[in-house]
Amino acid sequence: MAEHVTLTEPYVEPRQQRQADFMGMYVFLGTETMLFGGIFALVFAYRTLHPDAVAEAARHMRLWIATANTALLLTSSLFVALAVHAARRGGRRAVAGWLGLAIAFGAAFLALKGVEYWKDYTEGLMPLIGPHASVRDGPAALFIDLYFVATGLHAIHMTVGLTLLGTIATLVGGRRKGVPSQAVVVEMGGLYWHFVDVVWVFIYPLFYLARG
Amino acid sequence: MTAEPALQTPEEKVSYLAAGHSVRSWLLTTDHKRIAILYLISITGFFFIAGIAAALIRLDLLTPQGDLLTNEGYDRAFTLHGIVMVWFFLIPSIPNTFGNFLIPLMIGAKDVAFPRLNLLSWYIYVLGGLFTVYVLIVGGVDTGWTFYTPLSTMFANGHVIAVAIAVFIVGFSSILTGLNFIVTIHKLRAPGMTWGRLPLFIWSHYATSLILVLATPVLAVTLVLLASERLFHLGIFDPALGGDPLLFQHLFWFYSHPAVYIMILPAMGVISELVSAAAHKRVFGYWFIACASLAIAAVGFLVWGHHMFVAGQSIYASAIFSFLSLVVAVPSAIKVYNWTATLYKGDIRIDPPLLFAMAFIGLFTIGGLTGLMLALLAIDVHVHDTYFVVAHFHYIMVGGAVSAFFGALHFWWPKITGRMYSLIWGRISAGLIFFGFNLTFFPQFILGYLGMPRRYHVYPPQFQTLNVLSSAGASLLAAAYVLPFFYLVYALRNGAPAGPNPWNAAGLEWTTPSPPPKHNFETTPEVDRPAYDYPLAKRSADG
Amino acid sequence: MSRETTLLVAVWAALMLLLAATVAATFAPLGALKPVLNLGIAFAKASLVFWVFMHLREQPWLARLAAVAAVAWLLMLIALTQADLMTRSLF
Amino acid sequence: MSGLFQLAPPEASAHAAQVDHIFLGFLALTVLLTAPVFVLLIYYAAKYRQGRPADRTHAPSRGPLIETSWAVIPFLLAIGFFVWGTFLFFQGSRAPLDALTINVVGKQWMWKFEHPGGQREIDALHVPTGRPVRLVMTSQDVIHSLYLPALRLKQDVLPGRYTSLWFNADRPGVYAIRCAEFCGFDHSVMGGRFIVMRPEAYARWLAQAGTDGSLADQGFKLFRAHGCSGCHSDQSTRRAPALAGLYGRATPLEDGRIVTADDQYLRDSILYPARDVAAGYAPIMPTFAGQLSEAEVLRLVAYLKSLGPKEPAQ
Repeated sequence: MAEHVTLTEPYVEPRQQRQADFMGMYVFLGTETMLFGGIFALVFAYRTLHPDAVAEAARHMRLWIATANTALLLTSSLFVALAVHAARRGGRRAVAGWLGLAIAFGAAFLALKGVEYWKDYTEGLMPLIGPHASVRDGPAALFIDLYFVATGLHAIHMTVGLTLLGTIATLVGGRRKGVPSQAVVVEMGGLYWHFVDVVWVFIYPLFYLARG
Repeated sequence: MTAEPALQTPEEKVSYLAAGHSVRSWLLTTDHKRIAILYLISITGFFFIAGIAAALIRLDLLTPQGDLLTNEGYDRAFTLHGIVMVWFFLIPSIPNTFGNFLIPLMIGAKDVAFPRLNLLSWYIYVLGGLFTVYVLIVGGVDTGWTFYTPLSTMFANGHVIAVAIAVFIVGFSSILTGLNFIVTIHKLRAPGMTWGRLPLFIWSHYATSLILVLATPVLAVTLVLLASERLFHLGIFDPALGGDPLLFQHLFWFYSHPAVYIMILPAMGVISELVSAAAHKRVFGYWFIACASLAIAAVGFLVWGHHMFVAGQSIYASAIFSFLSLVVAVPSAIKVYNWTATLYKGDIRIDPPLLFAMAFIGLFTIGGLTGLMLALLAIDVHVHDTYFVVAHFHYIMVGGAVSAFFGALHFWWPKITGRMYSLIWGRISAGLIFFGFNLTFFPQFILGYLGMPRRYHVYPPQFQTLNVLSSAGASLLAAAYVLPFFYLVYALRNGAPAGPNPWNAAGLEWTTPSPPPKHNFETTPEVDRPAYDYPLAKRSADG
Repeated sequence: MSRETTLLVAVWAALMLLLAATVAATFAPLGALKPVLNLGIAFAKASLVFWVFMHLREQPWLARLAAVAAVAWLLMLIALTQADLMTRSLF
Repeated sequence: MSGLFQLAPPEASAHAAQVDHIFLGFLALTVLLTAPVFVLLIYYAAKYRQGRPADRTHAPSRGPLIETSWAVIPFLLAIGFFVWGTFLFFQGSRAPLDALTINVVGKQWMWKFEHPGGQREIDALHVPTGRPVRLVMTSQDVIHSLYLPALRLKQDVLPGRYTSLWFNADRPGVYAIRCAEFCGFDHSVMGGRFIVMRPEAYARWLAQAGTDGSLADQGFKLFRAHGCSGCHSDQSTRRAPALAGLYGRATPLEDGRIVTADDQYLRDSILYPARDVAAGYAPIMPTFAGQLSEAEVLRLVAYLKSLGPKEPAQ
């Protein structure tokens, strides 16, 4: 497969270029790990400082929506993996199809997340806007606000990921990126998508399952 | 790696400087050398902005009442000085200019791994810079560069959000550069350029990139949390809700202490090159220095708590951090002693680069050992947040990193521009910088031990003598920093052509013409010997 | 289905089983063990995704290291922060 | 007198002298470790200068043994200082049981001190010689840092938390109090006088300083005024735990944890009652956050301490 790859500056051979692309993406995802890691460190800190308040706050979170969302994301990851597999074998239309399914599942995730935020809003969990729930009076508010920051940041990453997958599906489907010669584009988009899933895999137990 | 200068012929490929003169050919370039020049120009601009703020501070401190500035003006001046110097000068200074220029040349590559990302990194830097200039114009910010909560989230008046955005943005420039360097060093080494043959400059930049990539995102998320607490009144660190402002300090120093190593590790890489090139001798203990760079990068992540000994941190955690801070000094000590040993039995040319390197070694050693004093708990409780700390970190960052930056500038200037500058003026400015620096900052050690806290606009009259000495040194230092600007720019037109290897130094970058052609090497070089392969023993036997 | 496809689907099935397990653990009376178990399952899920979906099994070991190095640094951040919080009132 | 010829602030306690000793000791080590570097740098540069005849044969390019030794030996020397410095620091962190407790509240931009007898002062702190004094400190707004250079002591003062430091001053005199953590506009003038007096003089000063009754008495007034006695007294229908003898006791909580009822616990229980509910009681107490100033909370804590039998177990 490597023989088909289009070479660009400053590389001298295809294998080198492919490894560089993968390594660059892994290092970038490492930085993303640290980005979310800062928030996770705070979550652990407040679990230590205010165990009861955190459990109380976690009981206000919508466990079942989050569980459904986890299932949606993990399944979309499977579709992306299948798309990458197809791209490596040159199945142009299969790539677009699998990516389309993954995008549908990702969009469903965001829609459910929106429902969840709406419920949070009506129940008074949000800072600054909407009614004010009494649970926001004490240290539980710290945990709830971290939840909004973490899931909000994750939703931004989801939106970026959806845009990315959509672009790749269009490019590959419309023959503007050939597979398997430029399968690396699908592979890179896939890596990013899987990583966004992995972040959610940790957000899920840290916030929703922390009910003590 | 020959020491003989190669002949320059008209058929030689055009240099990167001559490969297009339009503005577009610069602003849309993906050539790592041109991007390095873009960085060099922009960081010089920010160096002068932050330098002017420093000058205002020192002038104001001539009198105990602080007659020049108001309280608020003073707070804004030192905050601006810190933010611009740290994020817009020191952190990008050596990596983004000399690292960008030299890493592909030193490992025998045509460019960095992701050239367009490299250009993007510069544009992000400029965007962050524009935010900073905006904050400057609208009046600045008064939190100090450390943004401690709850002062920054609830009590400060300045444009905290705008400056947080500026620093957040410039962080991504750091991340992209670090990512690019890591992949470049892993994947683009010329055939035969094994890890054991890499110049130490490369090792130190590799270690630096690890920190850039792993620490900067934590700063980014911390600033996001800070901004959202200020903007949306989220309770993240809010003590009124039971939040802990110390958590902000933990996250902040998890980035900002390793950031010190972002500044000093590239400087150490530069010094290894300068010392061995001046002595015309292989650097002493290659592997110890290379591993020391990695050790500093790794252990440097475990010592941040020494900024929090009196902050209300657990005393047991403080003891752990104190111990780890002593551990991180070990690799630094190795480097200093090894550089000294490199000079032993060398064939030494006392040119400006060596003078800057010697200034670095001396000032860095003093800065490092006073850092160990600060790592000792009982001493730190007294001198924490005093001028002792100010003096200590200026010895590292200005005496160390900035001296190395000037050393690198004087060493590689002929390679970058193809012209030689006046060596006499170079020696004079190295001497002036060393003297002016010590006059500025040594009195501050005494001020600190006497109990003058930092960030004081008004101070007790008994501290005036030392402050006046320090301010006098600062004006000398300012003049000394401006001086190279004149003779280096003068050399651009009037300097003698430098030839490929004016210092008779080893290293792949000296085998290309000066300035190097667009793609660095005619053919990809094959490397068959270690770095610093000087024929010293042979030559001294002949002579 | 090709062998590759079978593997991908098997990984997905395993992920779903782990999800069910972690939900079950949340409602089981496990006490202090619960967060440990939930995080352990999260790590197991992440490892599966990294190893198969994210191609780590095809990579040279240095690239694998690059992909997971951040986790080690993150653990240092969390461990040393906790070292402060947990021992603050011990004197 | 010019600051140029004075290299350290006055020493007002034995601890200050010890800090100066460790500082001078480490300074000597610094000279020992750096002098060879400075001398050899210049000596080698001169001796092996290009063009000068010198023996350059057999120049070494590595020496693992010597490199290891100059890495390890300075480190071991520094470890000695680590032990010394940590010992001094720990010693300074644990106040003796009989210490005189003075409350400190920092706010932008002044220091407020309250003595156990209820005497209050602003930007000045009077203490007796020869007796351990413990400062329990909190902030009303941002982070400050109480810095007493003559004692070589400093401790950040945080909103929402109590921090403390203690000392035993032994040299009467007037010294400086400063704020060491940047706290905004007037940070550099947030300070005052630290007055160390002989015990007789201190007693005279206490007597002449006006007071509305001891801190505990003032706390008792607040205790009644805010209706605390309605629930927390033996006459009430026992909906709330009794407070006599509470201070310093290990207290079981509703969720199974056991905490020591120290200053911080009492403060948090007043301001955030739902956080650590005592075992056997419903979380029905209302919060007093926003109704009481930090100084008032400190007075209430002083009252509760006066009901307790002893200082908290160390």
